[in-house]
Amino acid sequence: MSIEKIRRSPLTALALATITLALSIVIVSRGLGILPPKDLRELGRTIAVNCFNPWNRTLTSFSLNAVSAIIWDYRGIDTVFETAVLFAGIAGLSTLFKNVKGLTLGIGGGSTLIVRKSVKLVVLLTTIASISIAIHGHLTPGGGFQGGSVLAVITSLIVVAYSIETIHRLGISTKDIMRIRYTALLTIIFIAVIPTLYGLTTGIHAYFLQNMPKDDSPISMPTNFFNTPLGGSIFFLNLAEYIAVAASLSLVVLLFSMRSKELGLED
Amino acid sequence: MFSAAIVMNYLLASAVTAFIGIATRSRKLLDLVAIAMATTGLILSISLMFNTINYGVSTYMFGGFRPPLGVVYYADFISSSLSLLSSFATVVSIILACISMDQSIRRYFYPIAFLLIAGVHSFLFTGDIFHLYVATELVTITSCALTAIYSDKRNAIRATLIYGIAGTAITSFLLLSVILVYGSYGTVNIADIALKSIDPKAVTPFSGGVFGEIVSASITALAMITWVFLFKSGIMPTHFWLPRVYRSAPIASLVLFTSSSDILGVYGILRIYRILFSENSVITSFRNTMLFSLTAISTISAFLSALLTARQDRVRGIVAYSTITQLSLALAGVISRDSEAVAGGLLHISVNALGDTSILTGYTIYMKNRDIDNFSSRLAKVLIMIGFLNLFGLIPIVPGFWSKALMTKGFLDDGNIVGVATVLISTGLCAIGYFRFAINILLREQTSKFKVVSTEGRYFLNTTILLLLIAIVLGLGIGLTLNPQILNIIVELVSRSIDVDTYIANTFNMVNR
Amino acid sequence: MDMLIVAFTTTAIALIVNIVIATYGIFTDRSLLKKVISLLIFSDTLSVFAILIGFRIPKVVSSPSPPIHLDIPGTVKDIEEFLTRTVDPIPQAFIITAIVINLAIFSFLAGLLLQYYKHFGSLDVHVLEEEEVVDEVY
Amino acid sequence: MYIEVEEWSASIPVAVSLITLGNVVLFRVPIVGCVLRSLGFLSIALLIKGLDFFSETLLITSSIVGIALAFYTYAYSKTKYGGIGLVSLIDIFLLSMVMLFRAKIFIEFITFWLLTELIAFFLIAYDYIAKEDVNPLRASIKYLVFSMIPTDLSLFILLAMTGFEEAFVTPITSLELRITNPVILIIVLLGFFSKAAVIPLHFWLPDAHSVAPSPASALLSGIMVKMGVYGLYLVANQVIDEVLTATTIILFGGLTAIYGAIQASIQQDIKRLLAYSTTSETGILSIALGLYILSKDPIFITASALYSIAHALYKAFMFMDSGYIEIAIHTRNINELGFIYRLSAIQSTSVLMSITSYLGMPPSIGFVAKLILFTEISKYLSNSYAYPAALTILILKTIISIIYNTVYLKAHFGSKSLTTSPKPIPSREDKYLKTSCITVSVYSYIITLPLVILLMYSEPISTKFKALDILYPLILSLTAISLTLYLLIYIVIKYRGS
Repeated sequence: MSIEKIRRSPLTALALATITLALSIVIVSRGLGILPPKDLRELGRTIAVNCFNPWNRTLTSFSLNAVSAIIWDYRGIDTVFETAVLFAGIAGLSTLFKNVKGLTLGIGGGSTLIVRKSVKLVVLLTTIASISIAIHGHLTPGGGFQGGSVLAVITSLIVVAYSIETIHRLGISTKDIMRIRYTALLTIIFIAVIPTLYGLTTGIHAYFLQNMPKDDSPISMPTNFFNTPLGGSIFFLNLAEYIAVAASLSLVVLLFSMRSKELGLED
Repeated sequence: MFSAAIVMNYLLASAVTAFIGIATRSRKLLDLVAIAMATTGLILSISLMFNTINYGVSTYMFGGFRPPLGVVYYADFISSSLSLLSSFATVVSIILACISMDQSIRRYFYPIAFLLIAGVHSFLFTGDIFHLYVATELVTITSCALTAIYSDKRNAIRATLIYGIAGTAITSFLLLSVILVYGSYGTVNIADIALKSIDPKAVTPFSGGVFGEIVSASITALAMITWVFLFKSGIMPTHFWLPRVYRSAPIASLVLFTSSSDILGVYGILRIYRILFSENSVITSFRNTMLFSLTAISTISAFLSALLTARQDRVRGIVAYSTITQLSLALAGVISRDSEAVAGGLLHISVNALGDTSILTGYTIYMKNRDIDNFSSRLAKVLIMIGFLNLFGLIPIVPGFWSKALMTKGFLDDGNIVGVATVLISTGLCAIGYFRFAINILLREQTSKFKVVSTEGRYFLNTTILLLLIAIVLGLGIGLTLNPQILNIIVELVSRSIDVDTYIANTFNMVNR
Repeated sequence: MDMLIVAFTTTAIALIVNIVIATYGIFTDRSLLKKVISLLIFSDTLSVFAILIGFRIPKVVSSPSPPIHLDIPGTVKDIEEFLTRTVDPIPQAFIITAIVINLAIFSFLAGLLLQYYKHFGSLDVHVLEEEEVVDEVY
Repeated sequence: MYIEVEEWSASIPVAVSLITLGNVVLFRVPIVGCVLRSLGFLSIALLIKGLDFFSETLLITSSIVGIALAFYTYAYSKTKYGGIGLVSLIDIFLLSMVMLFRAKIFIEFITFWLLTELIAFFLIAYDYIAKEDVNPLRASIKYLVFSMIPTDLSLFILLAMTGFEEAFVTPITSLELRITNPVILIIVLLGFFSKAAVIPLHFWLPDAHSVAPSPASALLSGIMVKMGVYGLYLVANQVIDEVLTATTIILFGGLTAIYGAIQASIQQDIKRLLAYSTTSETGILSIALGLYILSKDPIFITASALYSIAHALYKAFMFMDSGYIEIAIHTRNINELGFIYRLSAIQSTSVLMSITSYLGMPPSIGFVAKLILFTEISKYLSNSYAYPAALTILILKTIISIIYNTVYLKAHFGSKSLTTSPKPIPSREDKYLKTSCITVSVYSYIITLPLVILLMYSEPISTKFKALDILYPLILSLTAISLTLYLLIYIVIKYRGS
């Protein structure tokens, strides 16, 4: 039964009806608790208590942002894999367009002067904002991915306001972006294994992706930068993720804003 | 320790090969690094295997957080043996890529292949259903990318798109069920859920008790997850993507698919039905209904795909439909009540992977060297024949015999005569396709029909990989034939692995091993 | 409070309807682009669904707050106060992971759609597949 | 008393190495190769010991057929295909069956059974491999689906019931399985039915045996179908529901015997005729086995074993003869034949010898087999309805078998004259073909004496079957007389033909 044959068959209707019914029953029978919930689930509560909790040093991650703490500490391996998925997506994309012919350097005038000048301003502001989002990921809403996406907006702004050739003229090629991205990925993996490597050299037991000291492992990443909480590895991982995401998304933007002839889609 | 090390090794391998691919022009270095990293993974897998056999289970807490707070890896005999299988397939696949792929393609192939294997291992080891979702997504997207690696082939693009869209849609249902389970149980750790699905009043550290009314949520989640995993293994009603993918993906990718990503569905169903919602869970009657329909589905799927296998006359078609058949049989074994049948099903997964790998490898090398009558081309013919005999599996010196015998014995002890008939009749139907192809390729001279692709040397690599595969397949088969008590040990280890109480106890009293 | 429950229930029903419509689109639409769009709707619905599950109407304080300490907690009291109003951080973390994954997948699918259009000249699923040349080893 | 001889431990290596050596030298010096291979097959009869009388007789039969085929296969392969690829395949096939019949442990039995089946598949498809003819492939696929799969099903069930470790240590003779579930019993029986081509699963055989190369057909029809009977014999020794088993076997065996015989009488193609006749014969063999299960009298097994030899020699010869006709005249249609006696008197005399032996001319092996079978059934006639029914079927089948044998004889002694000149066969190959044929047909007479002696010394038989004592002095003289008679017939045919 291929996708085509399922089309408009009674089977599809039945399947859809079953899904509707099942989900409705789950909600009506309070399978997910009372909606809207009044209490936290116990696991969420544990994390909310411990994300910044100097009184419980073995469970905390010294991050004011509980979501960042989950992403990079409690469930760090998920995020490593998420970055791997992003890496795979971009790698797949570059596989698809591996015979990109390169830019046929055209005129590329871009928009009017007003737009261009204001974009210059916006670019500056956006860059600062994105860096701020990324490096304060453990303190305020935000994080590496959010910052990276904001930075990638700059690429699209430049492409729209100026032209894709401008990016090329700035000396940024897809290859450079790739190289940056791979470096960022390697950095993430490296940060993940630092405690283990350190533990191996000193003979102390340590975990992959370890951040704060644990019951059976005293190794700790830096908790404070002067008086600001650093969240240990969360800060560094956010930074690496920022670069990785920014590079990945910029690459996507650049690829998709190429002309179809340059992408090898037309002969 | 080893489970985490394996995954980290493959992630690192991916990043390193990607970096080398773009940073240097030297393809020799790239190949060397790829093979070295794959071999490291294999060695780590073997170590893990010994570790699990010694201690019964090998667990790891990421970041040092105890379950259910953090993500844990739980490697028992089943997952470590499948891990060994896919690590081995990685080595074969990487070497095959060296032999058969263009230099310009290889630098795209290695990183994605390593990522796929990292995802597969994470899927095998994880003790956390959200991480299961992430790993599934990684496997899906990398499989798509590996299928579309020759982007100038229009069939490849079409197959990838169909697989990609359907796969993503299906995996979204996995996410939906994870969300439902979290909403209902308030936890995503498999052992925690298993405990609470048996005893809803249980209170565990960090996650407390259940949050909602778990029965309806469990039923919905179980139904959806079953569907997802059926799709992942290409069991019959959801198989439409598999033949397309197998017809258009490069052979090195096929080796990976057949022995790592496509087995995940069967493995997932084993985990879900044995551990997550086990026999004593609150939804036991619904679980039994699902098991019954799964048995029916696997039987029908095995028969239909065996009939289709018999009609194929190209190697890819045969491998595709035969994989569906064998995985359906393995599914039937895995969901059986008898632990011998479960062990047989798991062994059958490995048998199918080894058989397909042998056929594909032998075929590639044979086609590359068919004009030259050298040692490796003759060896390739032998390997293809061994591969087919292994899949056919009715001769005791190949491992295929023992997996079928184990399943037959399990079904017979269970009183399931339909199962016995399914195993042997579908094997026989598949054999039509196998032997017709074997006769056509091996015994009849028809070189004029094919156009010569390349006759490049790589004599050393060819011979090594061929001898390695022959040694592994025959070694395993002869080993089992000489010592049938190994089978009893396997059955014993498997039955210990599918015991839910052991799983829960090991997870909550976790020490890093 | 009753109004809130009504609003929540409506949202939940809307989400279910959304899921069903998206599924319908994925399986029945001829256009691959529309299939992908349906998929997007699906995954975004799931995100909202997860957030809905993690949301909360606190008993003590009137409005919930994001799971982020506004200030460095100086005493245990601060943390307890934070617990009374924060929403569940775990679904949010799940969803941000899922969003990144979907971003990767959809950019890849977009590339595939471009290639598909290049090869077949349309985005219809019902195109004739070409005769395979399988004996070629690649 | 059955003569207990320990098997010499090197007996199998001797046979295997002789045959392998023969195959190796066959390229350079065909005559030495053929002689070595015959010696190898001879050593099977002399050195390798079976489990009991049944397996012993099957081993002896294999050995005789092997000796005759050693020359025949070489000549056939050389003339028909130009190469000698077929020879080693046939040798492996026969060796594998020999190993099966001598198997002492259950796992040996299963291994060689499966190996035999696999080689048979390639043998049936041999013309597809060599000549790209599609029909053999279809026949072999039919064989695979309707013979291999059901048999494997029953073998796997038996293996699973035995247990894996037990299968490696339990001798076949002390295997005591409790096949209590009637469904499983029926499945197991059906499996061996399909191998023996008994009725519900009989239809693969005529196609498979008629398209295979003639030496392969000789082995398939002569020896391989006996594997099914041997399997049924194995089942008969387990703990089973005897009435159900016996009824099933006799019912379907009887149907098969009549149906096969009638079908054989109306065939045009000589190989198809022979193939249908094989179906009919296995029906008779299974009836004998069914009677054994019912009565627990081992004489039926003896009868069955003797009948197997008679049939194997007859079928081996007939297929060899049809292969000779095919090579020489290029047709297998009876209507176009009828002049072979002009071409080769010795061939036609052999046919006469073989057919009369099979139909039960006194000193021949077929005579002894039928004698024992008929008298024993008559003894039990009043016990159960099964016995009169079996007797009726046996008589009916014998009558029809006279018809189709006459039909076959028409190919040799018809009134048609030779229209086209036959393809000349190289003299050495011609000599080999004919020698092999005459060997087999002579064997069906001279084998009787040693077998009767063997029978007389086996305790449970001799006490029951007194007729053997009377037969013994008769046989010697009768053999001499009949052989002289055939020499005369040969001279007459030779004279008339030219």
